[in-house]
Amino acid sequence: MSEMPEIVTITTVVNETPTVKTFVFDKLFAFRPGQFCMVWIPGVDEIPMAFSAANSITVMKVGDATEALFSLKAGDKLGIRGPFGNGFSPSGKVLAIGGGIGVTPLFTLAASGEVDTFILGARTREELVFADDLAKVSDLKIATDDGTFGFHGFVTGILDQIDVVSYDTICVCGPEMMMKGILDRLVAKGIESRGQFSMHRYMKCAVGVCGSCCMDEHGLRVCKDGPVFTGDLIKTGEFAHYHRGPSGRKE
Amino acid sequence: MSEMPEIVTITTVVNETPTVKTFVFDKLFAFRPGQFCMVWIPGVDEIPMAFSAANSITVMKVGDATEALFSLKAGDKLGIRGPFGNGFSPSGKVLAIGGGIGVTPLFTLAASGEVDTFILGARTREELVFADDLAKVSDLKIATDDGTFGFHGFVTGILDQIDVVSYDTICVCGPEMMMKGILDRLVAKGIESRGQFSMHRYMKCAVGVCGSCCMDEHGLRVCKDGPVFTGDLIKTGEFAHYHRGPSGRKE
Amino acid sequence: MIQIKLPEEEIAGVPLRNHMLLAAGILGTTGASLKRMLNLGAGGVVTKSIGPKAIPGHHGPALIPVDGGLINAMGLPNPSKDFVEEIAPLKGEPVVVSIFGGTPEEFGTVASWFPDAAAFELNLSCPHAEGYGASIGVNPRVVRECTEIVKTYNKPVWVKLTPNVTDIKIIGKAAEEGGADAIVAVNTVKAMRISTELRRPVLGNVFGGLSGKAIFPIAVRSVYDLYDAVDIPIIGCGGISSADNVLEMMMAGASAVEIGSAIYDSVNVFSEIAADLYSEDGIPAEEIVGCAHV
Amino acid sequence: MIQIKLPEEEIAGVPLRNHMLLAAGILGTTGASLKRMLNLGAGGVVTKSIGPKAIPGHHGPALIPVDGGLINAMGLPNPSKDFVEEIAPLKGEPVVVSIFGGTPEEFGTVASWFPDAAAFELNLSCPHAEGYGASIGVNPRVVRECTEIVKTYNKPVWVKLTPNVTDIKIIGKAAEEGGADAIVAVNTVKAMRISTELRRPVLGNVFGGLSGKAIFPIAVRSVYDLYDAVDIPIIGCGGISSADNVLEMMMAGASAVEIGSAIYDSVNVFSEIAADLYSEDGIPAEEIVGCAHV
Ligand SMILES: Cc1cc2nc3c(=O)[nH]c(=O)nc-3n(C[C@H](O)[C@H](O)[C@H](O)COP(=O)(O)OP(=O)(O)OC[C@H]3O[C@@H](n4cnc5c(N)ncnc54)[C@H](O)[C@@H]3O)c2cc1C
Ligand SMILES: Cc1cc2nc3c(=O)[nH]c(=O)nc-3n(C[C@H](O)[C@H](O)[C@H](O)COP(=O)(O)OP(=O)(O)OC[C@H]3O[C@@H](n4cnc5c(N)ncnc54)[C@H](O)[C@@H]3O)c2cc1C
Ligand SMILES: Cc1cc2nc3c(=O)[nH]c(=O)nc-3n(C[C@H](O)[C@H](O)[C@H](O)COP(=O)(O)O)c2cc1C
Ligand SMILES: Cc1cc2nc3c(=O)[nH]c(=O)nc-3n(C[C@H](O)[C@H](O)[C@H](O)COP(=O)(O)O)c2cc1C
Ligand code: FES
Ligand code: FES
Repeated sequence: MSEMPEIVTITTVVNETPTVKTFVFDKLFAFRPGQFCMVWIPGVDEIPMAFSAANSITVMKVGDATEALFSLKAGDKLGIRGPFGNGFSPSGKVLAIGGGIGVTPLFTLAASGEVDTFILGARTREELVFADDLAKVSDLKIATDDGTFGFHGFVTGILDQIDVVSYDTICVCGPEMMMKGILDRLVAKGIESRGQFSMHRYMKCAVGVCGSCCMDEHGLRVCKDGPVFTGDLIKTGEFAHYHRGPSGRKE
Repeated sequence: MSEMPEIVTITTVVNETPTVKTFVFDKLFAFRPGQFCMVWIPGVDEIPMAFSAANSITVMKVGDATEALFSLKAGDKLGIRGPFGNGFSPSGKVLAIGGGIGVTPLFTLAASGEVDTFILGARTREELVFADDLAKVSDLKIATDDGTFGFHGFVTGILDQIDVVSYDTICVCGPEMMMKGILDRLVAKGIESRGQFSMHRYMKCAVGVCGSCCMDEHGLRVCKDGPVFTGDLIKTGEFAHYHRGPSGRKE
Repeated sequence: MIQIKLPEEEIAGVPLRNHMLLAAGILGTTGASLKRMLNLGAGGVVTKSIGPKAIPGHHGPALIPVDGGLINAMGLPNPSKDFVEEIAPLKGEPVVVSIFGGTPEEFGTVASWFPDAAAFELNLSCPHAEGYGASIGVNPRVVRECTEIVKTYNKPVWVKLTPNVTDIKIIGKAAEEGGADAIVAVNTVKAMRISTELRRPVLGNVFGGLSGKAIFPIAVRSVYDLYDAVDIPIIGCGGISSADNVLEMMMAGASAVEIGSAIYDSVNVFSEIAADLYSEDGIPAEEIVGCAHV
Repeated sequence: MIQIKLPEEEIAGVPLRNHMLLAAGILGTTGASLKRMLNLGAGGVVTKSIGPKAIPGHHGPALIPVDGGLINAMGLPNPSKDFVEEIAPLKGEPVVVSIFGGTPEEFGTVASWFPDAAAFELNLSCPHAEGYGASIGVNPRVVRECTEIVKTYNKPVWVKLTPNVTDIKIIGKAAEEGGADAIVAVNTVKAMRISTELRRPVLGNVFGGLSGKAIFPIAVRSVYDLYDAVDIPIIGCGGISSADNVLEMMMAGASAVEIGSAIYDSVNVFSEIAADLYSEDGIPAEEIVGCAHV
C-alpha cells in the first residue's frame, strides 16, 4: 500500500511565541499522542514533527527547514506522511514533563485528559507554549530558567519538590539534558521503567528502514521502535552522551 | 495479488475412453460448472481445460500438449491457474447438450443437480464419456454418429424429437458445428437467448488481457467474458464460420 | 485532484478522443476487440505488434499475474499481413499500428501494408523476442534507421522504447534524429519468475517482461528523463491504473498515455479513469505536461 | 514447500550463519543496529556504503513507500572513516563492509580502513549518487579496476551490480575478471514518483531507486542471467520477503540472498523466514542453487 505524502493546505498560522508557530491544515490525521509525522516543505526538506492536534503541528524555528516553514502562510501546501512511531502509553496516575518545544506531544496527551500533573519548562516567560490550555486540563506547574514566570530554574527543580513515586507513568519530552536530569532521578528511585521519554534523533525515512535514527546500545530505531522509550531502555548507551548527525557521524 | 500457478500432484489417472483420461489431483478448486483452468504441463505448454470436478480435469488427446499430458502418471505434477471465466448460469428447467469432450463442463453442472434432461453425443459407443454417472443425475438421452448406442445420428436429431421450448435454459458444449445446429434451432424458435454456449477459442493468458481468444463481431473475450455466451451474442459474427489460431490468423 | 479537458487538437499527429490509448498487445489482435476498446472509452488504440511473418508465439505459460503486475512472454504472436484485413473496418478511427521487424527493411515492408494507419508505433522494445524488439532497440543507430525508413510512408511515427538500457535518453534521441513524431515509453521490464515447486521458470519462454503497477515508478522516471532529452511529444506507458497516474505521467512529460495491464482488473478502465480525469471546466492538459520538472 | 539446511561452509568467503544477509543501507549506519539485526536472525550483515568522505545525503523526502515497494534517494549518507570505530565491536562477526568511491583509487583507500571486514561489497550500483555507484558501475573496465584494487586487501570481494544496464552479464563478467569472489544482484531500479497535488517530484533528489516486492521478478531475472555468465557465487537481492522467495532466488542461481525493504513490514523478517526455510532434515542449499536452469 502506497504511503505517498498526503498534501495538506495550511488554513491558519498561529504565532505561539516569537520562535514558535502552529500550522493548522485542512486534513485530520488519526494519531496517538507522541506519534509524529514527516513534514515535507516542498523544495526544501522533510522533517519530523509531533502532531499538536489532529490537524496541526507546532514548530520551533531552529534551522533551514523550520525557517522555510515559518515563511509559509494560509493557502500554502505541505506534504504529511504519518502518523509514525509508538506514542505514549500512559496508565494510572500520570505526570508529564515538557521542556521547550518538547511540550507538543505532551500537550496532546494532556488535551485528551490523560495527564494529572504537568510540569512545563521554558527558558523565559515568553517562550512558554500551551500554558493556558494546559492549566485547564491538568495540574500545571511552570518553571522558567530565568525566573520570569513560576519556579525559577529547571523542571527538575519542581520534580524534586513533588512525590514522583506517587505517579505510575512519567511522560517526558524536551532537550536531552533535561530528560537526562529526570531519568537520573527516576533511576535513583528505581522507577526508571515508569518513565516514558520521547527521543529526538535525525530522521530520514521515518519507517524504520534507513537506520539514520538508530540509538546505541541496542540499535533501536527512534522512528519505529520509538520515539517513546521507557527509561530502562535508554539509561545505558548514547543517551545524553552523543547522537548522530545526518551522515551518521557522532555529534 | 499473485496468481502464480498452483502446483498439484496427480493422484489418479482414470481411462475414460481410448482417447479420454481423467487426471485427479491433490488439491481442490472452488469452481462453478463451466469455469475452466489453465493446465501447465511443465516443459510443454499451458492449455485450457474445464474442471470435471473440484480436483480433476478430463482430457481428450488431440495434439502435442494433450499427448504429453497423457504420458503423465500418479505422482507427476501440473500447474493449475484458475478457475477462470463465467461458467453457466442456469435457471428453471434445464436441458444440457454435450458432444464429445464437450460433455465435461456439463457433467459438473449435472453432478450438482442442475440439469433436468441431458443429451449426450459421441462418434461411437466407446467414446461416450460420463454416460453412467449422467444417467443417475438426469434424464439422459444418448446419440452416437454411428448408431452403436442410443439414437443413430447427431444430438440435434434428439433435440428435434423433444419440446425444446419447454426448457428455460439450454446449456451446450461441443464441436462448433454441433453447437451451430443447436443454435439454428433455438433461433428458429426465437429462444436463442435461453441457449448458453460454452465456446472454445485459442487461449494464452486466460485473464482477458492478451486478446488471443477474442471473437467477432463484438470483440468479446472467451476467457473472461465467456467461455459461456448466450445464443444472441454469438448468432452473428464468426461463430461456426471461422476462428483464429495462435498467431491470430483466421482458420 | 485536478481535472483536465479533452484534447482539442491532434496529439503526436493522431486525432485522439482522449489522452489514453490502449497499449500494444493488449486485446489488440483483432479488429473487433480494438473496436470494442474504442467503444469502451479508449481515446485511441495501438494494435498488437505486426511483423513480417505470422508467428504463433511462445509456448505457455505466456502470461502470469504476479505481485503488483503481470509477467508475459507472448513472443510477438501476430497474423502478419492478414492483419490488414482485420483492421480494414476501422479505417478513419484512431488506430495506431504497432509494427516490428528484424531489420530496418522489414520495418519498411510491414509499414507498406498499412496505408490506412493513423500512425505507426515501432516496437523496438519487446524484451522477449530474439532478433526483434529490444534486442535491436538497444542500438541507437538501428533505432534511427528503422524510424527513417518508416517515416518514408508519410505517417506519424511513434517509437516505443525499452527501459532495459543503460541510458534511455540516447535511444530517445536516436529516434528523434530519425524523424520520430513521438516517443512511447516504456515497454515491459525484463523479468521472470520461477515455480519453486516445479523448480523451473514459470514462463514457457523462461524470461519475459514485467508490466503493471510494479513498473509505474520506473516508467515515470523514463518519461521524466526523456522529457529533458527530446523535443518531440512523449506517450507515457507502464503501470497506469488511475486518473492520478495519468496526471503524474503528464507532469513527468507525457502528452498522452497508453494503458495495458490495468485491463486485467477492469475492461472498463478507460471510462472509469475518464470519469475522474475529465471535466468541462478542466485545465488544458498542455498546462501540466512536464510541469514537475524543477 | 521444501526446506533447506543451514550452511555448513563459508559462502563466497564469509562464514554466514544462514543464507540471508541484511542488505546494504538498511539499518546499516551504526554498529549497534547491525548487531541488533544479527541478533534478530540475519545470517550476516552488509553495512551502509562507506565512502571516502562523510556525506549528509540528499534533502528529504529521501524514502517513500509506494505500491509494492519503496523508492529512496538517500544519497549515500555515511560517516566515512568514523565508521571504523562504529563496527569495531563487531570484529569476528559476519559483517560485510560496503564501500564506494568515485575512482578505483578511492575504493582502495576506503578498503584500507577496514582490516577487520569479513568481506567487502563494492557499491557500483546506487542509482542516485552522481559520480558514484551506478554512474561508474555501468562501465565494465571501471568495475574490473575497482575489483582488482580492493582485491589487493586480501579479503573476499563482492561486487554489487545495478539492474539499470543493457546487459548485466557484461558487468558481472568484468567483476569476475577483476577477481571478485561473488556478485551481488541487484541494487535498486531507477525510478521516481511525482506528487500530482504539488506538481513536483516527491523525492528531494527528484529521482531514486525502487526496491521491494515490485522488483523481485527483475532481480530473479538478473540472477538467472548472471548464473549463466559467471562462475563465481551470486548473492541475490531485490524484493525478497518470504522463504519461498529465498528458494526462488537460489533456484535462479543465488548461493545466498540479501534482504532490505522487507524490514519495512517486519524487523523480524529474518527469523520469520528462517522458521519456514530451515529444517534439520532439509536438503543442502547447494542442491537447489541454479536448479531452475533448463
Ligand atoms: C519525533 C520528533 C518529533 C519532533 N517534534 C517536533 C515538534 O513538534 N516541534 C518542533 O518544532 N520540532 C520537533 N522536532 C524537531 C524537529 O524535527 C527539528 O527541529 C527540525 O528537523 C529542524 O530542522 P531544520 O532544518 O530547521 O534545522 P537544521 O538546521 O537542519 O538542524 C537543526 C537541528 O534540527 C535537527 N534536525 C534537522 N533535521 C532533522 C531531521 N530530519 N530529523 C530529526 N532532527 C532533525 C537536528 O538536531 C539539527 O541539529 C521533532 C523531532 C523528532 C525526532
Ligand atoms: C474453455 C475451454 C475448456 C476446455 N475444456 C476441455 C476439457 O475439459 N477437456 C479437453 O480435453 N479439452 C478441453 N478444451 C480443449 C483443449 O484446450 C484443447 O484440446 C487443447 O488445448 C489441445 O492442445 P494440444 O497441444 O494437445 O493440441 P494442439 O496440437 O496444439 O492443437 C489441437 C487443437 O487444440 C486447440 N488448442 C491448442 N492449444 C490451445 C489453447 N492454448 N487454447 C485453446 N485451444 C487450444 C486448437 O483448437 C487446436 O487446433 C477446452 C478448451 C477451452 C477453450
Ligand atoms: C500481454 C501483453 C502483450 C504485449 N504485447 C506487446 C506488443 O505486441 N508490442 C508492444 O510494443 N508492447 C507489448 N506489450 C507491452 C505493453 O504495450 C506495455 O508497454 C506494457 O505492458 C506496460 O504498460 P502497462 O503496465 O500499462 O501494461 C505487451 C504487454 C502485455 C502485458
Ligand atoms: C533506504 C535504502 C538505502 C540503501 N542504501 C544502499 C547502500 O548504501 N548501498 C547499496 O549498495 N545499496 C543500498 N540500497 C539497496 C539495497 O541494499 C538493495 O539492493 C535494494 O533495496 C533491493 O533489495 P530489497 O528489495 O530487499 O530492498 C539501499 C536501499 C534502501 C531501500
Ligand atoms: S529514520 Fe530511517 S530508520 Fe528511523
Ligand atoms: S486468452 Fe488472453 S484475452 Fe483471452
